[in-house]
Amino acid sequence: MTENLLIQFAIIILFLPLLGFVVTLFLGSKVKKIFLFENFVLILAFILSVIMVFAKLNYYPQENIVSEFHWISLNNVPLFGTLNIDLGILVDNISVLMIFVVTLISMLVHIFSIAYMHGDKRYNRYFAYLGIFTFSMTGIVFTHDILMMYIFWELVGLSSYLLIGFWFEKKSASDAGKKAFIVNRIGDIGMFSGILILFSTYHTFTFDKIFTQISLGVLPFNSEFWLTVTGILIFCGAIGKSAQFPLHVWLPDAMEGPTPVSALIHAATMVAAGVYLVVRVFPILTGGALEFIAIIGALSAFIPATIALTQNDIKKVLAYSTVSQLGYMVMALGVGAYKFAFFHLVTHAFFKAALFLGSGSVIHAMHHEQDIRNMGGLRKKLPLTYATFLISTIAISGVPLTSGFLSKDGILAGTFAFGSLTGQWFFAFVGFFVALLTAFYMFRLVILTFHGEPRNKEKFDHAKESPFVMVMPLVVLAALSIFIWYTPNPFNPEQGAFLSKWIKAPTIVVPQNARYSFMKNDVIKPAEQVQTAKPKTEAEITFSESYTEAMHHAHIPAMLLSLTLAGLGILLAFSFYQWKKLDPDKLANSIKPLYKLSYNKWYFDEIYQATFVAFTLGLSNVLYWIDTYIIDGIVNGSATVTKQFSKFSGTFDNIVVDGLVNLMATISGFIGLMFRRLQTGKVQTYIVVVVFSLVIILFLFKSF
Amino acid sequence: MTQIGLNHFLFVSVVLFCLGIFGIITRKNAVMVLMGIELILNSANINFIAFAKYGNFGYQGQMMALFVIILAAAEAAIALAIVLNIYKTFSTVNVDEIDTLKD
Amino acid sequence: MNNNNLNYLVNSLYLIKPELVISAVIVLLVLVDLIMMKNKKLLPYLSVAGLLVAAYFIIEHFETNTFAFSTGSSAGMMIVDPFGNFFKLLIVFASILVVLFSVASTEIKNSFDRHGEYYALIFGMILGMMFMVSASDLIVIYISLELVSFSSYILAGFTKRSIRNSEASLKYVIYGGISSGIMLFGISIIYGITGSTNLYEINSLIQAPQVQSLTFLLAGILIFVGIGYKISAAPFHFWTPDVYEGAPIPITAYLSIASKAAGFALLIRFIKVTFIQSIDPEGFWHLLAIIDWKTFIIIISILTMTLGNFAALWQSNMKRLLAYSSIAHAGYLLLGLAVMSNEGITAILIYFIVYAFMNLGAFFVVMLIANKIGSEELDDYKGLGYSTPFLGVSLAIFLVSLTGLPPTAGFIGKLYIFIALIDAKMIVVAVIALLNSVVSLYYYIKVLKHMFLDKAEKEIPAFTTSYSSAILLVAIVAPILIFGIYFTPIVDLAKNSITLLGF
Amino acid sequence: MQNFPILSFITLLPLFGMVILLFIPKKQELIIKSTTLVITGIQLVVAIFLLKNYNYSLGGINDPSTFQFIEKFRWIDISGFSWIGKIKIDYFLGIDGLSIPLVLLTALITFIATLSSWTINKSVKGYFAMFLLLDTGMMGVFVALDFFLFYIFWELMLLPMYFLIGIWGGPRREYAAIKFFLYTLLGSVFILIVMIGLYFSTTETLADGTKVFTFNMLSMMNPQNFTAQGILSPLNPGNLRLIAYIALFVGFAIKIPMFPFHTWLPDAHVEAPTAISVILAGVLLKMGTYGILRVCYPIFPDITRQLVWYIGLFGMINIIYGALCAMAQKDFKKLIAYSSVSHMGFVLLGMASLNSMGISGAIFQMFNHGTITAMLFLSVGVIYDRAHTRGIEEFGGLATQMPIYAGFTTLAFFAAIGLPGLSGFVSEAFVFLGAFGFGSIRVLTVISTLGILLGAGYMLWTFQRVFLGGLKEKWASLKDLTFREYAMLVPLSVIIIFLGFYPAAMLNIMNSSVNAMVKVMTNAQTFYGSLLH
Amino acid sequence: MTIYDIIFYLFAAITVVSAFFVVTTRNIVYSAYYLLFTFFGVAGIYVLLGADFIAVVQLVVYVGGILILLLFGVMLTNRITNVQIKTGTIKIVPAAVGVALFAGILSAALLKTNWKTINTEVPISTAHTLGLLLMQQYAVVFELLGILLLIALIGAASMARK
Repeated sequence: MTENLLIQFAIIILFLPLLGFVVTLFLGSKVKKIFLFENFVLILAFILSVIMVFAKLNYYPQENIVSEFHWISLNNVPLFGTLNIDLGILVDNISVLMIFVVTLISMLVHIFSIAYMHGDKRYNRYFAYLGIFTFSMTGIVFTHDILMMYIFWELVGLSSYLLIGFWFEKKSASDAGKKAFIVNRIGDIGMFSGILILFSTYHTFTFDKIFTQISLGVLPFNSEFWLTVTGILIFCGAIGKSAQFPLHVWLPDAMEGPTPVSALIHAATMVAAGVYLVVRVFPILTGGALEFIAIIGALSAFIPATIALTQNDIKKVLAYSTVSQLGYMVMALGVGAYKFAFFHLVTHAFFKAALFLGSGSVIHAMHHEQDIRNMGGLRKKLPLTYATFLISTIAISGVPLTSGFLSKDGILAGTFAFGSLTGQWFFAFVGFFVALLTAFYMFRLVILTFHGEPRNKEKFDHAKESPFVMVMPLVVLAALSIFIWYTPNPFNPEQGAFLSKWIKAPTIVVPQNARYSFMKNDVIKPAEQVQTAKPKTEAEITFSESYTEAMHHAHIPAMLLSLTLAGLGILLAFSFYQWKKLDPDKLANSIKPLYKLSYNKWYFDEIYQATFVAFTLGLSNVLYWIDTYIIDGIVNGSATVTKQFSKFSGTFDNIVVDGLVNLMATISGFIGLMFRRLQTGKVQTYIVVVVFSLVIILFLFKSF
Repeated sequence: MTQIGLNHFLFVSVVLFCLGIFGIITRKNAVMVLMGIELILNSANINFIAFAKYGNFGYQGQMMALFVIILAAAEAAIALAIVLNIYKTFSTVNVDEIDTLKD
Repeated sequence: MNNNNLNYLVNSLYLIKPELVISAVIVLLVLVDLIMMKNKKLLPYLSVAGLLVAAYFIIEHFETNTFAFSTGSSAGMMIVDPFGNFFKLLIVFASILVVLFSVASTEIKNSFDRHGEYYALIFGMILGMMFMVSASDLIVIYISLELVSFSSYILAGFTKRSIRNSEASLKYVIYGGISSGIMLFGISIIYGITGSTNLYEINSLIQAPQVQSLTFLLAGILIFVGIGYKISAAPFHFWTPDVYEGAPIPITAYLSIASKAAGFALLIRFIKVTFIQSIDPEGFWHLLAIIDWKTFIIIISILTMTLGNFAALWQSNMKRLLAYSSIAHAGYLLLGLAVMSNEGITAILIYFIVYAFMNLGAFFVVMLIANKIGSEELDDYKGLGYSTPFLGVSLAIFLVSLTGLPPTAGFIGKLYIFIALIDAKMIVVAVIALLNSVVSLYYYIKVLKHMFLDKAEKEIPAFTTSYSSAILLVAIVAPILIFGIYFTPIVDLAKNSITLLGF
Repeated sequence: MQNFPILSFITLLPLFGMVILLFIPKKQELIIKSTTLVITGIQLVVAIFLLKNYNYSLGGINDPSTFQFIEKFRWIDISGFSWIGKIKIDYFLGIDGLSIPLVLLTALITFIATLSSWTINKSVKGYFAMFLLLDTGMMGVFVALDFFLFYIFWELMLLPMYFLIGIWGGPRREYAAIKFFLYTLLGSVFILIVMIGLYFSTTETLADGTKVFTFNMLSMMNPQNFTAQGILSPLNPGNLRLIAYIALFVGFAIKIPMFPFHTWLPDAHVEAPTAISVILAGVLLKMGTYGILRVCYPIFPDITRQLVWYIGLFGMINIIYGALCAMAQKDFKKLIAYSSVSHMGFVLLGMASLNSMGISGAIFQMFNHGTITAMLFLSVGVIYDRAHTRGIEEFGGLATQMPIYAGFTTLAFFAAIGLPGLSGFVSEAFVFLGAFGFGSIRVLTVISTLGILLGAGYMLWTFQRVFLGGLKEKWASLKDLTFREYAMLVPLSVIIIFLGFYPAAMLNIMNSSVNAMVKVMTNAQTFYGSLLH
Repeated sequence: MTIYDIIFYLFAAITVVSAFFVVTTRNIVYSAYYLLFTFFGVAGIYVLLGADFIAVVQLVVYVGGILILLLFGVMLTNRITNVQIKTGTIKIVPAAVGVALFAGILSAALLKTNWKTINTEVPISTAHTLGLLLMQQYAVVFELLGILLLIALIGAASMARK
């Protein structure tokens, strides 16, 4: 297996789903069974990726294999010199691991969907869309430059739009698709601006070349501040895609899409792309940028977790949980727990996919009933689903022996270490608190869905276990939520090849004084450095030894604390919902405002709506005299600021700009009319005018 | 009272000229308008002859006056023919009533 | 009295052969009319033949550059020079077309018993205009002007029974009478100051600095009233819309081209010969400071074109619209004069060639349409583009050319005017003129809109034009398109014609 | 083949076709349509042939020797004593990397518009005659290198356009047509005046060594050719270059259309028949930006540098303003029209960058906007032909009824949003990258990125209202695409996708020219700067 | 005050006063008669200026021709017994203002001008000289006038006949 072959594998994996998409789309209406081709393609891609992961990790564990080509060549550009825009493929450990996750889950979702989507009138189209999504996601994973990242970034946005709005006959579905796309675009603008800064500074998009130049001290606008800004701007892309606060509002709505789609896109892969992006650009993130990222991550972890406590839609709970978990990862990156962030990305992908597919199985069985208040007791009817769902729930709650425990614990340890190094304990606090909440609401979900008595007898009676193609993926994913795949020691993830060999923290390239203090190279005098001149491992260069040490120390307390909290959460959940020792309604009543806040999702949608409308009201009062239209529009209170503002500018265009033009025309006409008035048809009037004009002319010329 | 000079004649001429214009503007009857035109022509003629005499310019001025008189006659003939024609079609010769052509 | 003098007269007669031909044709026309009481068919052919002969003589002596009918030591009553010959040729050309139009005109046909007078009067006008363009003495100027006027008064009211005709005629005669009276008064003042009526003599007399400039200014402007009325420059244009609308269409066409051309020739000669001080190698004139003609002409021209264009916006009668359009065009033409350079004059000449084609063509189409539908109202033009596509397209080409859009000759005319303006660094004026031409688009396009875009209220049966008219029309349309793309010939002609005697 | 006047051929072929049409009887509508199709088809083939024989390495712009397919001979040659005698005008055609994309675009769009015109059934002969005349005008503008010739072609397309909108347009067609005509004429008036000013400021050296004034654009670009006293000559201390530049720019900007001269566009688009909207948006708008790049930039590089911020500013305003206006529209076609305003803003912004990337992006965006907007208008036309309404609110759920149509429209919409993988993305990205790279308009660029968001907003909103949701009862009988409509939409889709994946195909063509242009702008600073001091 | 002066003032007064009545009298026939006096006055002024031939022509042409024509015009266009023979006046105010202004400018300009004046003897008779000039120097004008009269004749005849 040569490097070249790896690249070729990557290219094949990249384009196979595209082939599937094209074939399925164009033959979709002609050939009924074409979806099988799409499935076949995905299975093939998965097999290839397995081979690839194996080959890469075994034969080239350290190398970054790159292959690039000039996509666009601007030749010898004045002032710049040669300017090429390259696209390329980067095969490194992170990308192969990620591609494994993506193809695996994608394949499972494909298979799951065969049964789940059966009978849909756009059955083949659905698979085509899955194909284009997989293609785009693969592109994100393999890219070696940020432009290609952005390209595929947008393409996943498109496929997400198509899939969320797959049942576009429902207004809520098409609304959700639109919302997802537009909210994502807000983030993308930030990311694009970041790319603009990068390109205008470095004249390249390639990560490696950018890193090299930064390490040589080339900074945007020669300022570390702008490097921070660049980092934050690029992170904006992640905010959108990974549904981080404050752009998280689209993800719950995105649950309008088919459930397998939610599993694939809105839980496992696409939303994780944001995290993946930060992982990729991690080396250029300054301390300031990381801190910003950590804060956003913390807020995103906390707020949705609180919302998830009170939601009754099975998919909504999972959606908020997803946001929360993504927040974890982002926060982890922000505090420097790079490896664990990626680790959590992988583990989360599996168990969250399992949860979603499990919920899909439930929904399928309940004939598209999503409200958990109408469920209960499904354990008996859907044993396999229940089992896999439970395993995944345990994993997400961070109970030992699961993958979730390993990764989450790492993150918590990271925040703990960060707190101990910098004295900022906020992130640790949030992390642990959210761990408690997570355990609670996840078990609430499990209990309400599967345990207890069926609350909707009729639907319950009709429910039956899903067919094999649906259950099989659940089993596979649940299996992957067990610790054993990652580490032999269920309490120390670092012993596994995954963290110790496969994933390495990257070299930080930002200037020393712009880093977190603990990321600075250890104070080694230059002279000594030359003398010692030992080849440094990456970890050493990235983080100071103090960090490694702190991390080491943080491990045990963090583990214990998180275990306790998870246990507490589970206990609470059981006592509330299973054993009914505590009454959730009573509690809700006693803290009514908080409950309402949570239940109404912190009023984010409403706030966005209200602030903009209020803003528009103020604006319109000023502009009242121009157009009473706007007032009407706002009194009806129907639209957001953009709509209103656009209406305003539309009428502005009609009335003012066009009006000016028409005014010119009117004036012209008026002048014409004035001239006409003289033409009375009475010859003597003409003569009077002539005499007067003679007088005027003479007077005028007398002054010369 | 000064010696009668060029200016006296010019003054008469100016008065005639302005009265002519005044007549043209104010009189309704087309024939009266023509009379106004004749006044204007006469005033110019006075000018010509007065200038010729006082400037000692020779006979050019008188020549011009002669031509103008002839032209005036021709013009009067044509104008009257037109006025008669108007009278046939409009049954009036009041200039201010003849205004079918206008904006 | 002495032989020399007589010889001189005879020699001068050689120089005015075209005029003599025209005079002879007048007499001939009257005689033929008397002899052949019943058959009037011969008259137009006779007229055309006479005009062709005149044209031959003009071309034969095109390059002649001399005085005729000398009054004193140097200057003469008349000048024969390429500039004048150019205009004579233009007048003859327009006359031929108008005679041909008249043959096709229903209006004229209906008064068949007076055809002899009709053509005689036209020839009277031609003669007057020929004298106008070559006059160098105020006496000749005045008399030729009156000759043109008298003929046109009658022609404007030629179809006597028509209310519009009679009214046009009356207004024209009153307005014209006053204008020429005012002009005469101005001439008398100039005579009083200089003691001469010859333009060249006046010019040499007023080179002296002690000239009474205020009085001279007064006189100049009073004279301008007479010329301005002929070229329908604002504010002396008022007769134009009414007379154009009222007069028979061939006569309207004729007034809009020929008498305007003669007026311009006269104005140019009057200003240049009388007030010139020197002329620089670039062709720019340096006029005497007595009258600021440049400013005056600029003001008048801007006023004229603005008034013409804006007033035209509201017209609903095609002839009236074209009347205002011709006022506007007078404004553009005046700009060429305002440049006060040989280049500007060249531009005017080019413009006139083009303008003759397009304006005559437009009136011809209006006439042919009026022959069929008996109306010139724009509302009756609705849908005409479909019932008579040939006339519709032709009129479209004429109007586009009048707007001055390439690739029609109208563009070339305007282009040269603007070239002259910009060369003289009169950019603001050029911009105003160009904006005016944008305004003009509106009303020209309105006609096209009526013809092509609007539905006819009542169905107009498709109609065709006679072959002779069609051929004539094509003969007018073709040059507009050809000169629009290849304008070397007209520029060459204009360039060879700007030699005025003495400069 | 070497000496075959191929540019004249491609330009005058439609005119020739028009003459042929005039001899076909009015009733033979099919023959008339087929003839037009053949003519435009030949034109397209010739355009592709041009591309095939085009040498990518030659730059053009201001260097006459690097133009290709040059045809040059003296057209007007009047000799005499002063300037008026020495007027010399060349028939001068040639193409470089700046014009060939637009020549291609014109040929392509015209061909497709011919197909789209198949539904015309009112005075077919007149329509196609005007159509072909318009074609000649458009093609001529893109190949003419003599300013005078350029101007003639520029004006030539006005009248046919007026009639095409005015006769075959919608209910308010007369208003729209006259508005279009007046606006563009106003613009060309400014161009005319600057053209004459330039004529008096530049000379060309003839073979015998004498210097004559010239209309040759390439001579105008050479600073050595300026006369000392010309009003637009930089050698003249009191020159009016700034004012002239603004006038010229406004003249072209009206065509783009640039805010605040854009109001003719929505009206014209809404009223024009589909094919004409396609041409209007696809080709005519490009004439404005092409004019700026071809004339304003190389002839006035000094002033361009001075005013570039304002160009960027107006680009930004166009982007944002157009997008906001689009969002407020209820008429499908008007929305697309406003989106054109927004998209042309990208072109302006790219031009303002004065670097290779931005200008490449601008030209590429011109081409892409041509294809994408053509497709959008065709889409509107498809639905209008069937439903006879364009009210966005009246539709809904069409994706169920007409899935293939919805598919094509989706493609067009997303291309318009600038989705990667489709051509619009590359050009917009290039515009932004270029513009951001130019320090003085950096802030404008960042604000302009909002346009991407707004674009997604109004496009998706529209898409949702028209295609998604439940199908309304009354549209249940609408048929999906016909073969002819496939023939129009498929080539455009293929181009959009192809250029999205392989933009180099287009960017390489223009690359040398863009670099040459940037060089002109860069060198200008030194040259014109030295003149001032 | 010489006899010359007195005669001048007499004629000037006749001219101006009768001209004033011409434009103000309501009765058209009266106006025509006042016009007769104006023409006489002008002829007198011509005599004073030494233009005897012109004065005679003035009397013959104007009084004998034009005035008669005008009277015919009045008669043909009005029935004598009708009150319409009185004609109204219009636009008095604008006319008065305009004409006054115009008159002011004219007289200011003309009367202030410093004309070249040379005192000369008044020739006995001008007819001979004028005749010669007419046949020699002004021959072309003379011929032109001839044609003009022909055209006027044709025109007037054409207009006036049925």
